[in-house]
Amino acid sequence: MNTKDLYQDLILDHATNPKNKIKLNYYNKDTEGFNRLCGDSVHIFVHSKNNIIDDISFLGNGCAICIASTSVMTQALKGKSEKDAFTLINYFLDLMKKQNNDEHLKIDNVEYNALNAFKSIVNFPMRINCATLSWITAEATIRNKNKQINIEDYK
Amino acid sequence: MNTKDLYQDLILDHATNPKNKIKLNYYNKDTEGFNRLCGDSVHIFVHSKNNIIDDISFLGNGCAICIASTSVMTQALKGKSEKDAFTLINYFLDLMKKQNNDEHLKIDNVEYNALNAFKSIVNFPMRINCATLSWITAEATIRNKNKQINIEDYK
Amino acid sequence: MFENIKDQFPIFKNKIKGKKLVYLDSANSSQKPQAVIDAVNNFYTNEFSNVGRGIYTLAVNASEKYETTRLNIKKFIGANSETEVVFTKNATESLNLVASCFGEKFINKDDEIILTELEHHANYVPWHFLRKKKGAVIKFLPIDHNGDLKIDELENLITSKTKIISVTHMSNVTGTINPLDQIISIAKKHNIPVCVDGTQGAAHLDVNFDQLGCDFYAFSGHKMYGPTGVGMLALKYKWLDEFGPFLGGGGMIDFVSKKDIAYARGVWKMEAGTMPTAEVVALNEAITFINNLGKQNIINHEHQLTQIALEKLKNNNAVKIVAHPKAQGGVFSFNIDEIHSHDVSTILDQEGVAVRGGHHCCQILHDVLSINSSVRVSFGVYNTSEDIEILCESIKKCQKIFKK
Amino acid sequence: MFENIKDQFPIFKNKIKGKKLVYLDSANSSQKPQAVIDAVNNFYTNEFSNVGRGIYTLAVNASEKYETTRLNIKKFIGANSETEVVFTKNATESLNLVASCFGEKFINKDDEIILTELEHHANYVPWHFLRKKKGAVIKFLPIDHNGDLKIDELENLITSKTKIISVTHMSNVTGTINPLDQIISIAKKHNIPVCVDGTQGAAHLDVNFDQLGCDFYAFSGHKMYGPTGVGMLALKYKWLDEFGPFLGGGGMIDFVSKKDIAYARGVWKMEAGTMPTAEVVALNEAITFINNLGKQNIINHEHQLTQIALEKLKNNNAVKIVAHPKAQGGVFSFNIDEIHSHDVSTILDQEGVAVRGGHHCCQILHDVLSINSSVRVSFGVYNTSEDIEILCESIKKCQKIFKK
Ligand SMILES: Cc1ncc(COP(=O)(O)O)c(C=O)c1O
Ligand SMILES: Cc1ncc(COP(=O)(O)O)c(C=O)c1O
Repeated sequence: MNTKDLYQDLILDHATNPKNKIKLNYYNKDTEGFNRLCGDSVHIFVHSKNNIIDDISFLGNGCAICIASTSVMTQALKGKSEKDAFTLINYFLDLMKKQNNDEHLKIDNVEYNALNAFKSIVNFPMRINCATLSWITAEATIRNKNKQINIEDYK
Repeated sequence: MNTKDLYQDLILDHATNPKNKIKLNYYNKDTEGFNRLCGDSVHIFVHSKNNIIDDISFLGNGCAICIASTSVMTQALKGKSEKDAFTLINYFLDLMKKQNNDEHLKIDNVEYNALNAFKSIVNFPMRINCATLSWITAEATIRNKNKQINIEDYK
Repeated sequence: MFENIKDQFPIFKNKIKGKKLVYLDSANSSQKPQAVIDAVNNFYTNEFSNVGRGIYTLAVNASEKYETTRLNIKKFIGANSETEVVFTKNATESLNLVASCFGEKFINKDDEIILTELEHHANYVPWHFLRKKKGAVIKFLPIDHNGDLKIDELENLITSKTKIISVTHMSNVTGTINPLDQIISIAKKHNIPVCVDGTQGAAHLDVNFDQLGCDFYAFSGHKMYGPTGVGMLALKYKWLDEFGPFLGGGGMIDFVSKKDIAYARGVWKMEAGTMPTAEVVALNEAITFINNLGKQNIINHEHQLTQIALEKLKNNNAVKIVAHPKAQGGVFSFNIDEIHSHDVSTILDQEGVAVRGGHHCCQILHDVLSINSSVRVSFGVYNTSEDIEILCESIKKCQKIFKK
Repeated sequence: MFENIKDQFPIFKNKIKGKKLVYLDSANSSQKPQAVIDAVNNFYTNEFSNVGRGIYTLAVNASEKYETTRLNIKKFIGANSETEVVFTKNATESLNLVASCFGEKFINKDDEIILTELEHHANYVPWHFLRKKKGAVIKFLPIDHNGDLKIDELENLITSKTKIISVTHMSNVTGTINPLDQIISIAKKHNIPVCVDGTQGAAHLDVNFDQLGCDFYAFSGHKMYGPTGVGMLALKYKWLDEFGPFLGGGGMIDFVSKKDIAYARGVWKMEAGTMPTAEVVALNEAITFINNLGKQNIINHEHQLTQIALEKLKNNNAVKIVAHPKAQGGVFSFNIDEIHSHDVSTILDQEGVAVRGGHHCCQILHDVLSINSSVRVSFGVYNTSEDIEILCESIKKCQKIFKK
């Protein structure tokens, strides 16, 4: 396992130039997610209408893995139905548990590659939370569940 | 080092038939001594007049070493001047520290043998407090210092 | 039953005053099997790192091992998914944690705490603190002449002011195994949480936290063939939410600012500062050791030894066993007529026999039994019937010395 | 200076991801010399017993060794006859003990506690508890842009309500060595007791408790080449008389009855339950190890390494050292432009370099420095200038990866 497997170009690109890193002008759901161990924090903003994620964005502070994963996540979820979003979130979280399960997955190749760029994180157990923080937070946002999330509670 | 060195006949005699184990009818000083580790406790009563220890006795509960040592102590101190009593107490306490120092000691052979019967206790470090408890308590009694004594404070 | 098991405990290779070591003080602390010693050694030699925040390899591995022990401890005590295990420094700290955190929030003036006459000071002094600080009342469930709890009186002790019941699983003096099932079912009827001092239970009795249904179970690593310096508190998760923190420091916080602090949740809230890392890691081997022998085999082995010892000592009229409980684990205490427990202990030591004299941190029990002190015999997996023979012979030597 | 010293630390025989281990996290916990590992091993293998009440040979020897460590710790920190050393589980517990016992008796509503912006959470959270429970006020002595305390402002912070000052000997982030002399002499003028968090001081700085004249000095065994699971609190004896007990249990009592309890005096009052026996015994070897090297040699060695590292890193423009204190021990922290500390730590780990990213339990300090986190480098006796070279190279690799 080489560092370059973890810090792939795709991840570094998203980390240095994250997409959707801005606060939405209009949003109807938002949640703050926090990783106590690292100090990573993300604030997810969602505008959803008729169970479709119209728009999604984030603000946050964190390591490259965290920021890149959040950036990829916002790209992947934008425009999706909430149902499809949950499927995708589960897929990503399973990926982080080494449970590769791409049946029933309706995503294009670009998305597939983006998500799978994070696959080698499973070999860096202390960094998994960095990758999953925003996905777990996004799920809570869409479900309009919690205002604040501590990733350590999601083990 | 053999058990019989510790439990000499003289000690066992005093332990099973302690002398002066009674509460004095008339006393002007008394102190309770306690050994937290063992649960040994002695209550020393002294009647002293013109700096002479007229009478001395004890009540108490404890192991053979403790009771024997107290018994021997009351015999040795009875009738002595307070000054001579302190010398004897110091002699005994020194003996328990392996500091044999019998210069200037004015005691007869019987007393000398009685006190030195306890000498091998130095080889049983956890039992030294059993032997010294009543001597330390007696010193406090004669000096009219404390009402209660905890031997652990005398290290 | 456990043939050649002494070979697994290197201490038995040594002589005490030229004699074989007959270790009968396991209720105080058990000896350590080679596997546990090796685990400490290996961790320091090859893998040492602090756990927690580290992302480098050593730290990751250490954290993983630390959490593996937690998982295995949970399995060991039959915890379900709503149960957590907090690491402390010993059972005493675990009990202090419960008394302090519970008391802080739920005990007010005149509230009542029920203990028993069998309790170790570790399960009394922390509650006494609440008596002093909060004006709480402590009631003691009494024992009968056998040394068994008068369980029938429990209902009568309970009032609307009763806030918690704290009771030992097994007495460290009489070996009495308390009927936790009964106590907990009575307590549940009244919605009273139950804290169990499992210090003598964990390595010697059947423990099923989930089935028992108690709220807290406190125990120590060093009495279950593990290293010193580590204790545990199993508890229902909800208490971690209810409780404020116990000790404050690194690792138990979420956010810190000059004005305020947000505490971490779950077990983290209770594990402040650098934990006994090597100790927790090595404790895992102690659990494996016990699991490999099988708890039921251990129970049988120690029960048998106790029966043999009590039977043999019956032949010695001068030996008075302090209590004869109905259900008894591998512990009993006695006195020899006219010989103080400390003299017994000293003389037995000359024969290589390690027993303890005193009140064994159970002064109330000794008061109730109207004795000053006692000699305690407690068994571990490594004891044999030969040990008992040596004990009985040594007791006779002791009597001979005192008869001169 | 310490040639071949790595040979005394078996962990350095291992490879990390095929690379030599470059351990730069001693401020978190130090690696263990063979002598300490052997001492733990030997104690469990040949001598194990609980200390305290036992009269049998094993127990007597264990108690003696336990007390020998206490004596040697006293000598080690330059304690005089009016000083005592209490064993705890870690520095965090030591600080909690001070805050809790002092607070219980001497802190009332609106009373003031002075800390500094450099404090580790272990020297803040326990005082925060008093803020919550008692309504006390916490004031922070600020630092200047170098990371040095603004010592001139201390007088102004002190009021008639100031009850205690608690300050770290050395920052675990910036390496700032605080002018304890000055602080204590100012405090003394106002009759205010001073508690020193000596966790980073004990193994790395000159400590003379008597000369310093502070009231408390808290530290941890595992950061001074000793085992995990044991901490210490040195304190003036009078506080043991003044303070009520901290944890309750066996060993800290004089008399117990159903109605009341009399506590033991001296250090016993504070050592409840089974102590980390093997840990205390083995700690003695850690002291011997440090004494043999010589504290002044250690100070020089670590100072030199720090200077070399800071000098080298000056050549790398992307590396920003977070503070430049006037007096600095063997600790510093930095950030690399545009790279988060956790990414740095992960990448350095691939090179065998163990450093920690994060706020190092000093969130307030990081807020004051306006940084989110940092990478910390901390030295121990086993580090060499070669370690620094590998560090600097690894940092460059890290930058290369991020530049793609
Ligand atoms: C300055 C300082 N104080 C206190 C502590 C807490 O020490 P421990 O974790 O050993 O209790 C540490 C270590 O993390 C420290 O660096
Ligand atoms: C029944 C019981 N409870 C509590 C304790 C305290 O355990 P520790 O000393 O490990 O804290 C003991 C052991 O002494 C015990 O026997």
